[in-house]
Amino acid sequence: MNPVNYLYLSALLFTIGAAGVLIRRNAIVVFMCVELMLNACNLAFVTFSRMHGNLDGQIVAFFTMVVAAAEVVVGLAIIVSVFRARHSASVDDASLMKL
Amino acid sequence: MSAPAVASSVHTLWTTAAVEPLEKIPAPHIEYTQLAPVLIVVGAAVLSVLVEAFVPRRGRYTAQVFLSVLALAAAFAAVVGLAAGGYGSTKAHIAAMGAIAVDGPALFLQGTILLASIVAVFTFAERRLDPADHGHRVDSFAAEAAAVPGSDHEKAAVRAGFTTTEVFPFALFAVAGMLVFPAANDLLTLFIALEVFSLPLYLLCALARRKRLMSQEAAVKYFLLGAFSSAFLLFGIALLYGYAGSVSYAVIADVVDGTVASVNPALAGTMGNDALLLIGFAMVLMGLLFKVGAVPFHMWTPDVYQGAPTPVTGFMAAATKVAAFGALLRLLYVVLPGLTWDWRPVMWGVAILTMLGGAIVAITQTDIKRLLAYSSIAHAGFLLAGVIAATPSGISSVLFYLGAYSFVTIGAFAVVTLVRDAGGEATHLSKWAGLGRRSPLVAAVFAVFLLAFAGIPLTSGFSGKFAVFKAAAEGGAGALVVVGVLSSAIAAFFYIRVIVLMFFSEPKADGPTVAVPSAFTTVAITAGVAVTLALGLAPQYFLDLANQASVFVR
Amino acid sequence: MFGTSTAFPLLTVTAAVPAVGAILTAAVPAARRTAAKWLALLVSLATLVLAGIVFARFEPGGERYQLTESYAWIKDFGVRYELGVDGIGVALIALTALLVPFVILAGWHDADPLETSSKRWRPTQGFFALILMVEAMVILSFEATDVFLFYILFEAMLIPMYFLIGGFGDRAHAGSDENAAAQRSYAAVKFLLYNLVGGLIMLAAVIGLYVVAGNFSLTEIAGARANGSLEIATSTERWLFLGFFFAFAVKAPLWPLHTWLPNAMGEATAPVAVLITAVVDKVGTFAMLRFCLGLFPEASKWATPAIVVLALISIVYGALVAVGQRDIKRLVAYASISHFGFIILGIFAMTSQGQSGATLYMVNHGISTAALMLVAGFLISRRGSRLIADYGGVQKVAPVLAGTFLIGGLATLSLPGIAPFVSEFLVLVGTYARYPVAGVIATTGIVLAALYTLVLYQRTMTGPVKEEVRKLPDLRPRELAVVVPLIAVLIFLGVFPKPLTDVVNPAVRHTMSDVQQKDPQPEVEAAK
Amino acid sequence: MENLIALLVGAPLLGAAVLLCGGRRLDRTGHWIGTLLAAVSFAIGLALFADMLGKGAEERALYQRLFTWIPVEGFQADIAFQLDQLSMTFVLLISGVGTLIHVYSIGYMEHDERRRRFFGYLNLFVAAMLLLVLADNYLLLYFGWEGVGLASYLLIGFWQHKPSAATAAKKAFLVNRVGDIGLSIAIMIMFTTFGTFAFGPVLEASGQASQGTLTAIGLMLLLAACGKSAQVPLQSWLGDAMEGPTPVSALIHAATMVTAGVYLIVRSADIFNAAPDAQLVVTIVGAVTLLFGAIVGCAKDDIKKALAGSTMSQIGYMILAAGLGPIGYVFAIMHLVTHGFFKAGLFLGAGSVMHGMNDEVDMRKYGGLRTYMPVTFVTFGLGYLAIIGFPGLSGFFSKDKIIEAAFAKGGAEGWILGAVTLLGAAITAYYMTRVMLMTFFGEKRWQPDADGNPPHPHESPRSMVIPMVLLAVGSVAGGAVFEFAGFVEWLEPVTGYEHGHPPIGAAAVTACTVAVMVIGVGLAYLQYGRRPVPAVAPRGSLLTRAARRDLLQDDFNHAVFVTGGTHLTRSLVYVDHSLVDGVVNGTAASVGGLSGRLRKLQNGYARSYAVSMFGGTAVLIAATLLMRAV
Repeated sequence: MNPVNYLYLSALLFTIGAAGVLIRRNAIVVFMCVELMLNACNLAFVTFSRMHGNLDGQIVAFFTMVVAAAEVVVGLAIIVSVFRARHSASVDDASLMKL
Repeated sequence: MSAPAVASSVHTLWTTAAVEPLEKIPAPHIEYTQLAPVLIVVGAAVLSVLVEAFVPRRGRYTAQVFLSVLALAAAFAAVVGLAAGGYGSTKAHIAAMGAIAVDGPALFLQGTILLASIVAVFTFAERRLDPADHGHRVDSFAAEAAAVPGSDHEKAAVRAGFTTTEVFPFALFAVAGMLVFPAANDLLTLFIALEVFSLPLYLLCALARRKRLMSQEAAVKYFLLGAFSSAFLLFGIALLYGYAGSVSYAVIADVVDGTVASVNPALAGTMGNDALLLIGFAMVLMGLLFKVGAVPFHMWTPDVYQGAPTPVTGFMAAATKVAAFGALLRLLYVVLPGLTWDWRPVMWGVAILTMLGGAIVAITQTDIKRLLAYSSIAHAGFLLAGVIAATPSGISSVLFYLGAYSFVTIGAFAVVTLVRDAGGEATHLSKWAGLGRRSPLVAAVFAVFLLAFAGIPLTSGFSGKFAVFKAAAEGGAGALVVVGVLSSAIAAFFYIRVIVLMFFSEPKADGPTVAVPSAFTTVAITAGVAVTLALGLAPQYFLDLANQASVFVR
Repeated sequence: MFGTSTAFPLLTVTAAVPAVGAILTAAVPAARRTAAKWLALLVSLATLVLAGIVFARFEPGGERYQLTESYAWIKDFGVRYELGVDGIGVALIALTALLVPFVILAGWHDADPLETSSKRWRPTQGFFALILMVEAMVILSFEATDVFLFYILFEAMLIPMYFLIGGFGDRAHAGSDENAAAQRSYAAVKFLLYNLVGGLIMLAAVIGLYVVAGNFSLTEIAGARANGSLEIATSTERWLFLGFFFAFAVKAPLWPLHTWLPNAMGEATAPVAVLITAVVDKVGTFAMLRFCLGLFPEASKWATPAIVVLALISIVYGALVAVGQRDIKRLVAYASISHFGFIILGIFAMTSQGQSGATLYMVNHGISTAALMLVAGFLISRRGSRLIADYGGVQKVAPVLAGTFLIGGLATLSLPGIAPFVSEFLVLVGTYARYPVAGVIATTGIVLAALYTLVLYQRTMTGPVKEEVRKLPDLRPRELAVVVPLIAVLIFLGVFPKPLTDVVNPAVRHTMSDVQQKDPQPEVEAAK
Repeated sequence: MENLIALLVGAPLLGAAVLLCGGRRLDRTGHWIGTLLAAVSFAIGLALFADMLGKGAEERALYQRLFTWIPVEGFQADIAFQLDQLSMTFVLLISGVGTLIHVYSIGYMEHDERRRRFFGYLNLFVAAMLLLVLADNYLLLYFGWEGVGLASYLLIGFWQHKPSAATAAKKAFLVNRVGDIGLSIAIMIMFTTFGTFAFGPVLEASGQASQGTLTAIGLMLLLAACGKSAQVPLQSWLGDAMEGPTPVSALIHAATMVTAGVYLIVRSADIFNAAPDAQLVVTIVGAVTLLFGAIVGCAKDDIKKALAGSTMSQIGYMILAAGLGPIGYVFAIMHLVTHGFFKAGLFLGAGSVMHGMNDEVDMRKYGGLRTYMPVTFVTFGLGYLAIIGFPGLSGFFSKDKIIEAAFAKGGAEGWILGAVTLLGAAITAYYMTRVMLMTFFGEKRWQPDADGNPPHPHESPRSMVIPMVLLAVGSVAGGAVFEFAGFVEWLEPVTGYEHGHPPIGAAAVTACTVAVMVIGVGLAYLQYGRRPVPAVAPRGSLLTRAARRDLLQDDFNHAVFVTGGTHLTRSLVYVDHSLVDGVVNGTAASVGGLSGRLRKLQNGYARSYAVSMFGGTAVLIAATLLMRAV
């Protein structure tokens, strides 16, 4: 099967993730969408890695997972603290600062 | 490309692997001495985590401050040592198996970052501004970040005199990431460094002692948008990797130039597929421009700058910009010199938008921190003008500008921390009315910083601005210079407004008081003023440094 | 390239003395206000002495630039710390050093703190320190032969001026204090922004100059252009010229870039107003003469017609608007605009008489406006109003004040026997020689000048004595000490301007050769 | 000897300086100092005169060069004096009459607390006037020219508390300034044409210059003359100038300053000789003015204004004569001098009358004064006879010569000018007789002044009487002396002279002159001698009413210049504020508005920020691809 298709898939996933970031209100969901984007990247890396026949891409993918994990830690920490303070995880509620 | 070709090629890969035993992976060879600055800071960061874990609460603050300052100083010493050892010029080379470049720009920027961070850490460590709370000296950070604002839990924490000394390890990790960022010599390192300094910053933003809701909001925004942008960056990296078959700057550069040694015919399809290259480049660029705070990727800046604890804001504004611009320079000058004619026009647009946008929107700001945020955007625009020059003088001018700018910024934000009323820092401009009458010295110092921002001669701001504009003009970007000049004219207006407010309007009865800072902040501000004037009056020495440091290794 | 290089850096010292004096004055503790005043006065007098030495050391016959100093400064920008004076510079330095002591003396009480203001606020020290700082920068800018150095001073002097205007407004203000403060800071901001914009546009041109020339040394660039080793494309030269000229035209100020001046002079205290129009603005016209003509002779000639027209508009327009003013200080401001029109006209007439006249005009206008404005200031501080309508019959109660005011006015309308006549007539003759029509139009200015001056005098000084005026005291000794010397100088220079023309003539000769212009020869060679 | 010239100017200048800077301590002695120094100047003048007479006609001129005034590349102006016969004539007139009027003022200004300053101004005037006539180049002449203007301004406005006086002073200065434009432009043209503006070179070289240039110079000089000598169209200031103290009117606005214009033209004889067109204009201006002034003089009831009108018209004669060229120059000057005597005398007389009549100036409130102030009556009467040209008195000689010359001009021009001058003579006789009759004859029409105390006419103090007497002597004898002592030969070397032959013989002209004079007197007698003079002026004919309003000149000026100017300045002020300034403020405001609108984008919603980032990236990508595509 032509590996290029995987690229299309990853692009699709990335776009879905981006769209999610743009339209969803719930911070958690937004954050998940970001994770989706990262994983789309991973898919692309792995695919390219296979196409190029070298392992760099796969290594990057591993690193990305680690980073993603780290982001989860930090991100959830922040979002949760906000949630506890405001009893809402809506991104739009967090708009004290504007203009 | 045709699928079968790949299949076959990959097939050969596998079969050959099956036949002969895999040769051993060579042990990575790390030049520890040349990475010393980074290693010291990382080590210190790890140490300070341990400090958090094992040192009793009483001792932590002292230990952390001591440790961080020591580590940063040591790292700076290491940088100086390396520079003295010629690693900035003759011995410049790629260390850590192509991951990290040790060359002039890297060392210069690392030096700048380290100095800025030391000053910033001083502002972190300031504990005299707020009145003691239940007998405990307090700094600008939340007693316990986890506690819900206004909850009993928080009150208890305050009563117990807790302080978030974690800020120091955060800062150290962030610094470590920033040190690597401009030195990163492959896209992976670039990405990792980015995350390493971003994540701690997200957290630092959330740690304000006062106005915690805003602080947390800032953190959320910064985090989500940051993550969003880094996703773009990463996808861009993926595309570039797909284009060049490697994440190493050198290789990509070769492929872009078309001077790559030997292309596996099977890969010829993706290699040199410009769509991948250009899209990937654009997305990576976006990731960096986001950190730089360039229009239209700037919108996080004002909110985050306003919400974050002021010392953190200063730290971000200074160090992050330096690191990000360093990375941007390296990307554009090392990886994509062959692409100059593609990226220059785009950058032109961004630069113009950034200069004008920052200046214009700043006019109507009413909060001093937001004002400075927009001013930092405008300055990003000026810096971009220097970047666009695409000449060695362009590099050196940007380096010089970054050095000058970071000190002014930290100083300015340090002054902001001094002006306080019952609700903590009085950041609304109306509160600053007549400050010059109340405490002429502070007002005068802040005026100096503002004039530097405005680029009035005899301040570092002017030297830097002149340097970048000169470079731009030499690089054939005269139009940019004119736009830059116009936007500085606009920008001048709101800096002036603040000065008018401070000196020419009568002080209000309920106006803020100016806290008398401890040695820490005093040192920070003094350093700011000193550098501002020094670089304004006699910039030659630093210009020389920047010139010597203006050659990238590849 | 460089003339008599002096072992002793006289020029630097001349500028450094007021600068250091400024810092010392600022450092005087809040309580010792009077000490600060005396310190400032002494420093300014010392500067005057130094300026006198410069004047004496300058040899009219000698090199173009004398007492030169040259040190490396910012190699990277091709910038050197390069000083040197020609006759024009010497004359203007003398003017500056001469006026500042009187400005300080006249402003003796202008900056005394109000009872309400806080103890740590030290306006008096600040006021005099700023004045000295301005003096230092102005003097240095007259000495700078390095474009970049000049530019830096040109811009930097805005800051102290800005604080002088905005920080120490005219206490005698129509309307409430808030209103006054608002108008004052409006004036200050307007002043700063106008000049800053001008300066920034000039910055672009300065950078452009560097790109084409590679350094900033006036002498080197001019020399290189003269001997053809530096070619600048015509269009480029014109753009650069415009960049420079715009900044100077804002500073000068030339119609239609003049509107900041009335606000600034109206809101500032009289001494500061004098500082603006008599000293700081001269930097603009001086720079036209030295940099526009010196660096871009061709472009200057190309632009001359337009500039002459603008200058004429300034002359007539300024005078007419002055006639319509209701505020004494604004009237003087518009009068100054008219006079600056004459100066610029003289510069761009490109005849020896015109340029000598313009240079003398800078000096004379400085002194005469100082005389008029300071007396007006004394008057205003007495009555507490700037409105002409609030006065009348002053000459009855304060004859000396009225008399000096009249002399100042007569100087402004350039009556023969008083200095400005000499310069104005030279400008007119010089202009007529090259552009007869312009000369004739400009001549109408002398009637208009008489009009606004005499109307002002009649409405304030003559007629039945107004009730509020009845109590006004006549000039006090301190005030006489300000006015009398100025008037003496005016009359001396009006009858015997030779000391000035001697230093100016050679400089003019050089400028004329810069722009490769010859004076038009008379039709008939008179039997001498 | 020539080193004394500077002292001529120096003495009164010193006086002015001392008196004006001296302060109150000189209030006692001030007037004596002033008078003394004026006298000194006169004495030196006499000394130099004697010396001059001792020399041959050609080497009489003296020169003294003090120092270079304005040394500039190609432009040399000296402070240098030239004393030739022409200047000498003026020197004697100015310092002589000047001194007399100083003396007169001692008495006249006795009760004015600012008398010291008055004498200071008088000295200043004398100095400036002497500088004017002694200058050896046009620029220095301009110096004096403006100097006398200043003195005149200060003296007209001497009673500054009177708004009318202040206004009159301002008006005088401004109108003169308009004239000065002419002088300065003339100098500019000279400089560009000859490269110098010293009398000698310019006048010598004037032949070589082009006709047009010379005409231009001539007309510009004429403009200057009109301003200073109150000739049409710049005459409007002279009437108002009567606001000044009477001695001022006598000295400045009758005897000396107003004749400076005539001096200027005669001094520039060579230029005018070479520019006939300019000369023609000069004669026309003269003719018009002499009628204009005369008509105005007929209608005025204010004695000083009537005399002012007469002054205007007499100077018209001089200008006309000067316009006639070599046949007229000498007589212009001659009439100038005689006029200096009798007009000064008349003014002093008027002053004396006012002095006795509580400063009443309306002749309709005089009458029958001859018995109360006999000396004034006699001196005034002699002046009167002189001015109307009564045979044998000074005015007769000078005016008759001018009329002859006018006819001698020849052609239609000659006839017209001659007729005009004759007509002028008739009118002169008419209005002067009118003045005489209304003042000294007829029944008393006195009225109490504002404070209600009736006038007690009395003879003036000796200090005032003596000058009047001396001037009367001058106005009686002056003409004859000049006629027979050879004034023509005296001036001829400077101004040149050729005898003019009127088409109808000189005798006939003289006869006509006398005839018209008699007619004029007769008419006046019929109107004012035979029937009583109404105490309030009758409405009078249209012409009369116009003449009372100075033939509507002021109404014209007001309508055109004052009103127009006011509107102009007002609109310019508006333009300056709204347009010139408005543009800038508008730009600033629009930037602010833009800022306000852009600010709205920063709406605080993280997602919209993300949108901008996303969009930005999209654009970035598109742009990059596009760059490659093109």
